[in-house]
Amino acid sequence: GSSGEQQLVVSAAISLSNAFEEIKAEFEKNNPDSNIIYNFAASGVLQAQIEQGAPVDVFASASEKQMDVLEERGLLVAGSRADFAQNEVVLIVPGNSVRSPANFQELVKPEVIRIAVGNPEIVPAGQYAREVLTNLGLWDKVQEKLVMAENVRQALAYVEKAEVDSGIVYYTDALISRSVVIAASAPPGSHRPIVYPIAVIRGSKEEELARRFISFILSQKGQGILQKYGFLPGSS
Amino acid sequence: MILQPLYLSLKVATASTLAVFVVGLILAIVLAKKHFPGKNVVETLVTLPLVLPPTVVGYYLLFVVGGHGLLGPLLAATQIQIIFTWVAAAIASAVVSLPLMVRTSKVAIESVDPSLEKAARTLGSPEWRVLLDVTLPLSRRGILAGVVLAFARGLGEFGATLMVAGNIPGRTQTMPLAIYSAVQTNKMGEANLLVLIMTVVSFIVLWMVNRWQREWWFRKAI
Amino acid sequence: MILQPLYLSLKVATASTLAVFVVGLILAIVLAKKHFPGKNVVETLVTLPLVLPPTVVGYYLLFVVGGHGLLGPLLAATQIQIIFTWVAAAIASAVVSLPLMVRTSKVAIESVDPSLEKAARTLGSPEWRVLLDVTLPLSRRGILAGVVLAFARGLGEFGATLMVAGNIPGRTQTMPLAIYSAVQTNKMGEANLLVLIMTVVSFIVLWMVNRWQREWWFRKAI
Amino acid sequence: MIDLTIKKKVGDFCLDVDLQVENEILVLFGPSGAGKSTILQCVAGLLTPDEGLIAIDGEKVFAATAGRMERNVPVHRRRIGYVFQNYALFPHLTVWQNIVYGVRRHPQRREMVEDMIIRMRLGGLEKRYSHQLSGGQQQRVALARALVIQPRVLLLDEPFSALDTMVREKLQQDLLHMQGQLGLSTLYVTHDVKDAFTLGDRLAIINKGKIEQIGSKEDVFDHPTSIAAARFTGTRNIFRGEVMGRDENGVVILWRGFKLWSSCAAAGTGSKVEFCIRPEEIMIMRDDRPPKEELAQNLLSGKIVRQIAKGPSISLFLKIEESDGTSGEAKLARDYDLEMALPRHVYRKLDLRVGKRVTVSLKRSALHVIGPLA
Amino acid sequence: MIDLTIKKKVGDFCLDVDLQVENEILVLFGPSGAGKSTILQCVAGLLTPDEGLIAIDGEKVFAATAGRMERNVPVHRRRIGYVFQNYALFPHLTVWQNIVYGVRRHPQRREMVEDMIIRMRLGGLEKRYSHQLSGGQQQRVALARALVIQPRVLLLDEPFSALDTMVREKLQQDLLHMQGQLGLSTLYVTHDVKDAFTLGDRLAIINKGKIEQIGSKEDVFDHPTSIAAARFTGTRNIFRGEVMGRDENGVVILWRGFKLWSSCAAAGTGSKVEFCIRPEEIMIMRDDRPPKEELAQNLLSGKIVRQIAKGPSISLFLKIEESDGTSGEAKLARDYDLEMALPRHVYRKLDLRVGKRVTVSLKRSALHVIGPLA
Ligand SMILES: Nc1ncnc2c1ncn2[C@@H]1O[C@H](COP(=O)(O)OP(=O)(O)OP(=O)(O)O)[C@@H](O)[C@H]1O
Ligand SMILES: Nc1ncnc2c1ncn2[C@@H]1O[C@H](COP(=O)(O)OP(=O)(O)OP(=O)(O)O)[C@@H](O)[C@H]1O
Ligand SMILES: [Mg+2]
Ligand SMILES: [Mg+2]
Repeated sequence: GSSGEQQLVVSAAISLSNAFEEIKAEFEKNNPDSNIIYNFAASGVLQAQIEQGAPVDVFASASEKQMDVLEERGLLVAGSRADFAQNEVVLIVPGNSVRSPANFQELVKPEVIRIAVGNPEIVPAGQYAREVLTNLGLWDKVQEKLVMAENVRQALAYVEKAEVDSGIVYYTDALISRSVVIAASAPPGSHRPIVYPIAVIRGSKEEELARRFISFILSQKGQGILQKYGFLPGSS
Repeated sequence: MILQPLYLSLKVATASTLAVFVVGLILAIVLAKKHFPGKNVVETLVTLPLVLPPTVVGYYLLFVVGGHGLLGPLLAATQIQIIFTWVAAAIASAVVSLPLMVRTSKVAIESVDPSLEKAARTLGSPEWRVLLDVTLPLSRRGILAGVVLAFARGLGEFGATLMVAGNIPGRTQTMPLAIYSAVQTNKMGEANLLVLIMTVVSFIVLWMVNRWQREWWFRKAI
Repeated sequence: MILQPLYLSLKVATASTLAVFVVGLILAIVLAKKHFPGKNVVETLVTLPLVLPPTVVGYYLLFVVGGHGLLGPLLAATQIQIIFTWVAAAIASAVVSLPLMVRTSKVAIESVDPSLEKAARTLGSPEWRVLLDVTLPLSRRGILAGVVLAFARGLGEFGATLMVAGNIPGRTQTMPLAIYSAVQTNKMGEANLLVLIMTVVSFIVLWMVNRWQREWWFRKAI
Repeated sequence: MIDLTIKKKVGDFCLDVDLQVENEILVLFGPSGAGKSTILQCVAGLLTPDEGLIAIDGEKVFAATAGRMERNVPVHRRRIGYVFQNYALFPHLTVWQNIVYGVRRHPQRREMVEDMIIRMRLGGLEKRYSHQLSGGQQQRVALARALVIQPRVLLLDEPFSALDTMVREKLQQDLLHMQGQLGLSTLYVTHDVKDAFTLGDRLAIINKGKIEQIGSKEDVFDHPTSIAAARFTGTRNIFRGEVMGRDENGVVILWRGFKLWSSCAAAGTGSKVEFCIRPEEIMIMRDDRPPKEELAQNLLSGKIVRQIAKGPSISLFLKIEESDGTSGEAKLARDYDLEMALPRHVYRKLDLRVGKRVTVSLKRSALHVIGPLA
Repeated sequence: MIDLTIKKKVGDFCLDVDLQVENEILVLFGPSGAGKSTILQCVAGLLTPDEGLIAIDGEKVFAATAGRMERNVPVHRRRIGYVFQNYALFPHLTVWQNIVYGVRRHPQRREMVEDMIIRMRLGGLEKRYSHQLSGGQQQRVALARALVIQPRVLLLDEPFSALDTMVREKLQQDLLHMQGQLGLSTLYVTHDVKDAFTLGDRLAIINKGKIEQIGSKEDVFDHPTSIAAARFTGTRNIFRGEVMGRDENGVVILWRGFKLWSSCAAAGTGSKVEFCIRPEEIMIMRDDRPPKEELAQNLLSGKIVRQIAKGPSISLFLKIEESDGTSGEAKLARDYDLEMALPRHVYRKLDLRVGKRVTVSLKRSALHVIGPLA
């Protein structure tokens, strides 16, 4: 960018990247002097970077956990945190599958051999999958069948390639792949709301622009774009 | 909790190193000794897994060893499942550490004084004997370096492994995965402990190799 | 769009390789020629980045070069920012490819016929000249192999890079990161294209090195 | 038996030889870089000739015509014993392991190796590695390693060059004995005239990749057929003169005003010839005694200008006086005309020294006209 | 000048020598494995002696007593020219680059290298790599590389072993010339008696890590002070007898019933002594002529049992008849008693052959009693 430009470094969960690219285009149209620079990675990685003093202005996380840690450590600009999107957990099956489970309960059936989920230790989607299965009383029964993916994309890949019989991923992830079929959504109340928080990072030199960026995302226009990619509105 | 991934890691690395040793050495020998059209291409292809990010290598491996991949029908027919087993982890490790073995051994083999190989031939040894008796023993430093690198790489392999082996606790969760998990979940205490264990284990292995190399195998010979 | 990460990758790999060449060679020389207590420890520590998953290495690197890390105060004082720059990517690449350079070169240096070094000494060369004139030229195959491996590894480096350099398109998004991003966002067409480009570029580079090695540098000398 | 007709180009060096070796020792003699080692390597199969034929004991091991290879038996099936000029010992094996290498499957290997170790005087060194051996010890290991396999052909490239006379002579006797017993065809490269004579049955002078002369050792030494052959065999005195006439026993040559008789009858009157005489065949005439009849011819007088002691013999360099009384020709670059070699006791008895004037006889029977044998 | 007093243990081999080399060529002579190369390496600094002192031109380059190192000048500052037994040419450099290596900063390097290339007859090979050279060519490059640096000390480890006589003699003359001009202290290892004699000023016989004898070459050859020295210098005939008496010129020794006169006056009557005579000093007596006065003593009769032609000379092996008429002693393992060497022309003239009975004289002046010089 040229010298007069205001640069904004936005660390965002990689699952947001498609939507955020479009938001960037819109935002920069409205703010001609600004230049959004994205850093897409897993939320945990982004958190670690911010903790170690990476020059980040805005952090958009795929899970509250990482944001909570940063908030505790006082790395957020107080009052800047907001929830900007929500997501759903869905059960997916390979596109050409015949014996696939039609709902969560059918996961216990013997013909379902493998279920791909995010690693609950690392991947937020995995934590929600665990919540859903626990709530439905299936967690212990399907333990043996679980394949812990290291990110949602990997779980998706297993289902796409039919290496597993089903997978539990975010609704938005299921949307981006044409070779998987959504079999069922998680029953309402079977997991905590899946909330995407965003906040300005302390020490940002562009705090004002950062706030403006967050406002834009929370605005109708921003929300519209997010919804196009399958996200639910931030505050229900 | 900690012993399980460690054991698995050592198992995977050992199996992978054995495979790499055999395949890599054969490749190195062929590349060092034979001249054939497209040799350069083969050499470059062998090095490729080093250039691609392991996750990508893993992604492509899925196409090969997956139940619905290239080898799918064969695997189905033989009732062998590779994906999501430690064998897959070993294969992934092997693929990414192969270039280390091949390149290092090739140089060592090429550096053997040809007049010694000639001498062995005049003493009645056919090519394969010359190889076993002279070329390989005299390249043993380089080959050993290749093996060490391959073993270390196998021990640390993570990206490709994850892809084809899955992360099935107690079954395919190797040390690197455990460390990664710990780091990701910000359990730095646990991560540090695991890294320490990994360091100590690698240290012991490498130290033994070094010692063995210095004291026994290379004791007197140049 | 595609040229940018490629250019960046080449830049990072080149810078990292240069650094690794210098540091690795010095380390290799010291390890091959000097005997000191704790040599074994140094050797193992150097190999460690190979054993640990790159992400973990990256994590530890964050502690060093991050704004709040070990070097934080120094970096702040000098107004230098490393994290989220291509320099961080180069450092990450260098750290993970150092073991390849060190191990490979060390073996090559150790394999040089000592009587040639003696001859150089009798011809008036002090140790450093012997090194430059005899030892290194005669280990050039091994050193080159180390450089090739380091370059390839640098080109493919992903985990540690992501950690310390971030994944910032146009700034720190190298090819492996671009591939990662494309795969993550399910742009498989783009991912395949990027892998293809990466393959072709690596292929060209490796092929040129091979050719150069065979046709020019090693043309006549053993 | 080795039968060899080959052509081989290495860089700008061309080898073109045709040799037959019966069950004998054929010595390859010639200047450095003449192609001796190249010949051995071709026989062994370590170098592939461009064209030609190599047969060992009647078995064709190599054949190629005009670039088309018809047969090329690999090295390891040629059953040759090769002692390399640079030894090529296996550095990762001990002396014992080096020697046993070629016979490690042989049931009697233990005895065979022990026998070799005793022959080669390597006792006590069995467990040493080659870098722990002296040059001569290495050479003996190389010899042992090649001999123990009981080859059908021996290729020896200066196998005794690093050995002292005592060990060398003992090993040579052993070698002669072994060769005689097994009737091995042997190609033996050496630079030492004594070695060549002691061991060789026949001698081939190699020069610039070609065979300059081949024949029995006495023939080659006494009757070189070319200047190069004469030079390489140590015939120091090579001159050019004109045949003036002949009698039933030979010819008389005019050289610098002197008439010199030679027993060779090869050349015709009036022709320019090269002739030569070995330094040890030049006899000093004693003033106090009349010349014996066989030495009465070919007398020259000259002054000793230089002398070099060479152990048991002494080399004297003579400047002769021209028949017209003047001394020497200006055009000659070297400061002497004749080189002669005397046993030390003769030198002492005659009280010779630099500056002294002596009369010498170029013994007629030893004055050899260079050229194809008649 | 080299001043050397060192002890060095390598494996179970012990070197313990004390040598002074003036501005001369000192030849190290001795059997394979005696420690000759080890001495050179110590002088060069490539091996560190366990204790002792080495001074070059008065400068102390090494000193250590009882394990404490006082001084050890590194190799590259000792300014020595070392020709290695195995050449040790740099394989990655051409002939030119090998030779220029030691003088690459010298302003006249071009001329110096060109000069060396001409001297060593390496013209046309400048751009070759060492594996493209023959053995002798490699050796000459090694020589050139060591000589071109104009060292203050020369260490030559069999530098001519792979060269033919012609080139060898030319290079030896060059070396002598250079050495004479620069007054270089030179240690020269060779196994060749002729080379030793041609080049050496003094001679040191090394055996089992010790100096067996050191002195002028004539002294060492003619008056060996130990059996080993006698043996290594080629004094083939070594016997044991008892001193019976003496006159003003020497002693008379009783040996197997014969009375043999020697000019050495070293030993006392009644003592057992070893004595020796070189093969070329044994003279054949002619039946047709009365023995000359200096040969009239020490006459023995015997039969030729074996003969070996060695080029210009012929070795004859004699079994002598005992004074009481019986032939030989049963206890002797070898089948002959005397070895003698004759020039070929004498051999031919006397019509000798195996089986013939001859009378020989062990020349009194050449019959040497072994032991410290009187
Ligand atoms: N690779 C090569 N390229 C060019 N010329 C070569 C090559 N190898 C050998 N030669 C030349 O071939 C010739 C014959 O070499 P060869 O080793 O047979 O000589 P040689 O008779 O054994 O000499 P020496 O007595 O010195 O060992 C030499 O002049 C050498 O320079
Ligand atoms: N590393 C070693 N370990 C044990 N013994 C050794 C070692 N190096 C050399 N020797 C022994 O030291 C002795 C002297 O070796 P050196 O090379 O000096 O002999 P040399 O007189 O040069 O013999 P040559 O004429 O055969 O070259 C030899 O008997 C050799 O076996
Ligand atoms: Mg040769
Ligand atoms: Mg030696």
